[in-house]
Amino acid sequence: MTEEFPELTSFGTLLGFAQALEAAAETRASQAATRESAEAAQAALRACARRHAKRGRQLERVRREWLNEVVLQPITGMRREDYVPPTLARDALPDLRAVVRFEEQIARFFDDAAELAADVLGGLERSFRRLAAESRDLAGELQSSAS
Amino acid sequence: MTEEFPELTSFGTLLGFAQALEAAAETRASQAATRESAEAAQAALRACARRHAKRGRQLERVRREWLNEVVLQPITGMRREDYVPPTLARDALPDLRAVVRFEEQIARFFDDAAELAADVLGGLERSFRRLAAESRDLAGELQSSAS
Amino acid sequence: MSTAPRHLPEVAEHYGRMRHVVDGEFVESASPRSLPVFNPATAGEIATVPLADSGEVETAVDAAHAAFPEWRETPPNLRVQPMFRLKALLEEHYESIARILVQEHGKVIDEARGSVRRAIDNVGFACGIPSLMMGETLEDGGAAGIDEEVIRQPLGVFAAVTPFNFPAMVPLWFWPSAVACGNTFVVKPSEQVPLTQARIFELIEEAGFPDGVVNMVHGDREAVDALLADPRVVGISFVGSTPVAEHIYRTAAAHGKRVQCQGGAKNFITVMPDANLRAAIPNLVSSFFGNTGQRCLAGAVLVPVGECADKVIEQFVAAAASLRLGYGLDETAQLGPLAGKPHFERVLSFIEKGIAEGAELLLDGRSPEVPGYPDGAFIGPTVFDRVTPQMTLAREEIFGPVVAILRVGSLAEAIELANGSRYGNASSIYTTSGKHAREYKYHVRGGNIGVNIGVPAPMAYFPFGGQKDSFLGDLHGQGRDGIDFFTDRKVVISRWV
Amino acid sequence: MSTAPRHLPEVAEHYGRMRHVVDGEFVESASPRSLPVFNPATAGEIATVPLADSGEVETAVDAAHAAFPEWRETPPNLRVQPMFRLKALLEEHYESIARILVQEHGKVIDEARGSVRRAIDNVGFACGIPSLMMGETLEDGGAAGIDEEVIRQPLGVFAAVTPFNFPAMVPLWFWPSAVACGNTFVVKPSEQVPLTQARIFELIEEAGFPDGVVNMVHGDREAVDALLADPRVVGISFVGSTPVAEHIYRTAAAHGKRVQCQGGAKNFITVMPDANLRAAIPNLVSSFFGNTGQRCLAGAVLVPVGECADKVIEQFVAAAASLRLGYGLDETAQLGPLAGKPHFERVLSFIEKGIAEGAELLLDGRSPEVPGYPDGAFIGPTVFDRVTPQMTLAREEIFGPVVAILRVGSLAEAIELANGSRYGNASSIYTTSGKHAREYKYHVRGGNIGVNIGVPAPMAYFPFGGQKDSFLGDLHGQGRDGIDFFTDRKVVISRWV
Repeated sequence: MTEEFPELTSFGTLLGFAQALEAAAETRASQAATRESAEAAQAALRACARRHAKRGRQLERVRREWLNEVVLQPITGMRREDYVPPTLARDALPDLRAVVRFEEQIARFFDDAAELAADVLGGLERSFRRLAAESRDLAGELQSSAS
Repeated sequence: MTEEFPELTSFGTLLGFAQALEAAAETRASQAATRESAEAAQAALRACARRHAKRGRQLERVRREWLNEVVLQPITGMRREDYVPPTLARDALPDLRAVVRFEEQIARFFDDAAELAADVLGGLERSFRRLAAESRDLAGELQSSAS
Repeated sequence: MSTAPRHLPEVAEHYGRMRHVVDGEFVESASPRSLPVFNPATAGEIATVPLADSGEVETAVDAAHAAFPEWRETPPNLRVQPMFRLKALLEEHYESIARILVQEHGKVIDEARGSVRRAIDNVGFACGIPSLMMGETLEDGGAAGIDEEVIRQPLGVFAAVTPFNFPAMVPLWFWPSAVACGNTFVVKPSEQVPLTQARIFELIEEAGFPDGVVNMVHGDREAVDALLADPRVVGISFVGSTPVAEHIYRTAAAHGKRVQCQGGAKNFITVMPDANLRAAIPNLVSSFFGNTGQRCLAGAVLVPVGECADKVIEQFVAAAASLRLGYGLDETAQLGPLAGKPHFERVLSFIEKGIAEGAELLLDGRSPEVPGYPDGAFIGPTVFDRVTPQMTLAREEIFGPVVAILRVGSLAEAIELANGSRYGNASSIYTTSGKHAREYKYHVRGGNIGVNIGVPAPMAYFPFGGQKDSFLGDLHGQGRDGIDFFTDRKVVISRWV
Repeated sequence: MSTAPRHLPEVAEHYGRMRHVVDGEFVESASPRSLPVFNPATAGEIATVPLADSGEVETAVDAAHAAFPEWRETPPNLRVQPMFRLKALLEEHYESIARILVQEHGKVIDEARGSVRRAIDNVGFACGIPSLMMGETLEDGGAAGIDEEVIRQPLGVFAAVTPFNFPAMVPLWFWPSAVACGNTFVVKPSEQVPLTQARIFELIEEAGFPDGVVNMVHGDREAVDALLADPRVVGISFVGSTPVAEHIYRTAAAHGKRVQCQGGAKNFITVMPDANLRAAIPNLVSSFFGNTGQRCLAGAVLVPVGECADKVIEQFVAAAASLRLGYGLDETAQLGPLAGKPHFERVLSFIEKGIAEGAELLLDGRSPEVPGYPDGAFIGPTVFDRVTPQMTLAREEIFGPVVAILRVGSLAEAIELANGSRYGNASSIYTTSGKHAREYKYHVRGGNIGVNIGVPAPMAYFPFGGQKDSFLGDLHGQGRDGIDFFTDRKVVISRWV
């Protein structure tokens, strides 16, 4: 997979970015699952990966179905660099803690995106808020599966 | 391909039979095309095969979309044996003349089916009549391609 | 090339234990109660269905209730996108759904396909919600400078309790319109035929409805009572027999819910001396015996008028006698078994009562020979002549391939006879006279009138429901009636000063 | 991980020579006349489009005319089945259609996707024809015993002549509704942007419409005149400039056809002092510059009211100045080139005229730097302040990223200004006051009014059309208006004696 994170210039790129984040989260959680030995942690990571796969599909639909003229406006105020995931070293697998940190970063991304969407489209704001909340929940579940 | 020709007890089986006829016609025309040496005949046979493939797809849609309660009535008056194509001897390829004869038989089938459908559903009758006419045209075109 | 009857393969031999669908997940039931599901042609067991307790129903309503606020605020044009995907998925899996339906219900494959078609058409109808749900507006509708508009809004969680005779179609009369309008839903399919709907729910999940928007619980009366009692369920749609319809109507109303209940039927079919019999006879046969008589629109009482009676009866009985019984997956079978052994016994008892009450048995369908299916719930076409309006055969719903013939002298008598029934679901007239047809459709009290059509089944975009004891409520199923049932009209009057 | 601008791949470098679609076949044109198709960002040639002569148009009308009788008798519920398949196919190929559109038109990918979305929505709308096309009935509507009903019937062959600015969407405003109603159709896409529609026609073929039901000819004025003159074409839908609209309206009417023509626009956007500017500014930017100003709904004249003018203008110009120009397949580009070199030159000449007439140039978009695309038809956001109602900038349609600012003192003045224009396509107001919004939508003459929305584009199920010189005809495109245009209402009064 090539991870491509566009600059955040429109809701189209914002959603493209969000999909890339979900794909990265799925990859990292799957990779971490192969590295962790504790069964509970493995299961939590795999569940996390599945969840991100489903979210990615949902975001594709949101991108296709919600974006009409009304929201084709330029956006400002979110910098790409603040949200791209840490690059994986070659052959290195992320551990559970890295996945938790990334999940928290994803939550932050969706919170900020919700803020931006608030003036534009209620449904988009709500979707982003829900994804943020869910990412925080996922981070919590992963955390507790490790202990 | 197994050719299955059901007994003609309902419009469902009638359409299943028609689809089987179209499949058989496609096969025979394709086979005959590999056997004929004249280019015009080859081309006519291949066009005939393509036409039957398209008709088969159309009949599948007719079967799915036209058959509702109104036409779920038993039918009588058409005997399966009168319309099944002549069996192919193992490894024998049909020639153009056999394809023409079969095409004429198909036209007869659809004429008779149209008769049956006339009291039941105008659209079905018209579809069958058109297929019959087209098969007669195809037979004529094949015939003239050979001369 | 095969010359044997064409036996279509079964999708599976056994479907395991059914699961509920709650909040976007297929979940195992924890209920200790369950029932086997039988193939009525082979009598073989093909699945197990759990019977939800009230706690499991509550969980499904929880999910629907939680999903409502966000779904209701999802714009109509976005709500129909998963509906369009479901339409395409149902087309793709059309044949396998029809075969599963045959296995659990017994009807012949063409009837199963036709009913899947109708199920799909209801999904197609719901795809039109952005247009269908529009309200109306009038500038200065209140007064000069005061605008008035009417808006349609969804209400919350709806539920449907559906019968055994159309396992694919009837649940889809209701939930697609309800859900497209912005409501969320709990379906309870008949515990006798849960497999078809279970397969459809796999496609519903694949279509990508948000979690909790469409839920399904398997169960029996306990589940129904839990749905009726739950204050979060705002409306109930029911299709079944009249006594159960009355119970549900009463109970739902006592709980302050919207409710629409389709009940039983006893459909009178009138044949005029001027009818075109060549076209009418096969159509009559399909009306009385199609789906083995287990249709709420099936002909039940044949009413030949005047001098045509002997000829009509002779041709009708001959056509009926020639019907080929068999397992529905044999494509050449024309008549399947009854949908279950208890119902089979019930239909037999009606035949015996008919004989006891003195009707003349012209065609006896008891104990037919069905090679290969000795244990199937088969009853062949059965026809009684010289039935009187007082006999059980003329009054009660049999729901099987049993015909009562009542001869009358005039069209007026035929209309009076049909209107004398407590039921008013469907009625048909066979005639070439426009005047007779107009008289009949004008005067006969019935929700569905056929003119030279024995099964006047309204398409998805028309309302479907009976009159008299065949229906309780006001808004029928399907069409714009369904949209009215699943939405509330709110009037907004605006003045900006 | 890539940090470079995200360049989406082109579907193909060159699309060869376009073919007509006649009677279900893609056919090569025999016409000696043709044009190259250019990518306006790269100025590279990407296809050749033949220009049909009148004989080729006649062949397409032949096919549509021959297909009509059978298609018209195909029941509505069956006519929509290929429409449902097309809906699914368009979803499947959504992204590649959008990319082809960018290549030939220049708009940025998100705008292309959004317009494909709207094209799809029109197909979705047409899937609802069985409900939407229903007539009405009234028993005893004529008198006692005399029933009255109104039926909608299709008319025959319709045609659409469509513009360059929305290559996917505008043809689909018309033909899906027309065809679902039972008519047959000939589409003539803009010869400047034939590729997108050609791709869509491949999917139309795959969806399985009967041969001849939907046809396409490529061409220019000769083809249009052939369509106008052919007596078998019963109606014409047109979208383009007002002078051409007037020619088509007049000519079609002279030939006795139904005709609906969408013409030019000059849309006034009013900003009240009580507007929420944080939300309004990005929305205004998208109204004036989205699709590089080539929308019939684009803002053209910005009308700030009273004391807010300086603040509105300052923020608006700053936001406009920061827009990133680029090739539409660069996902981060916010503004694409004009759709072609001749149009590019025309827009430049309007800018020069504005300067010459004395308007104050606040932002000059001429000769922008667009790295990598030195030959592209790019003009950046251009804003003129202190424009007067008499200046060309305030009166004529420019159809580019050029804004004229007219300051006014009151809402009443703003309304008067908008109503003084010969055009009446769209108009928007930004305000937090319900009273101001109500005044505006009540009084401004325009087919599409936005309240805090700068591009008030009606969805597929609502009518789309302007007022005054922006529209000629009565029934608009899309929604129920479209259905009325494509059907005839026939009244049947029946008495059976």
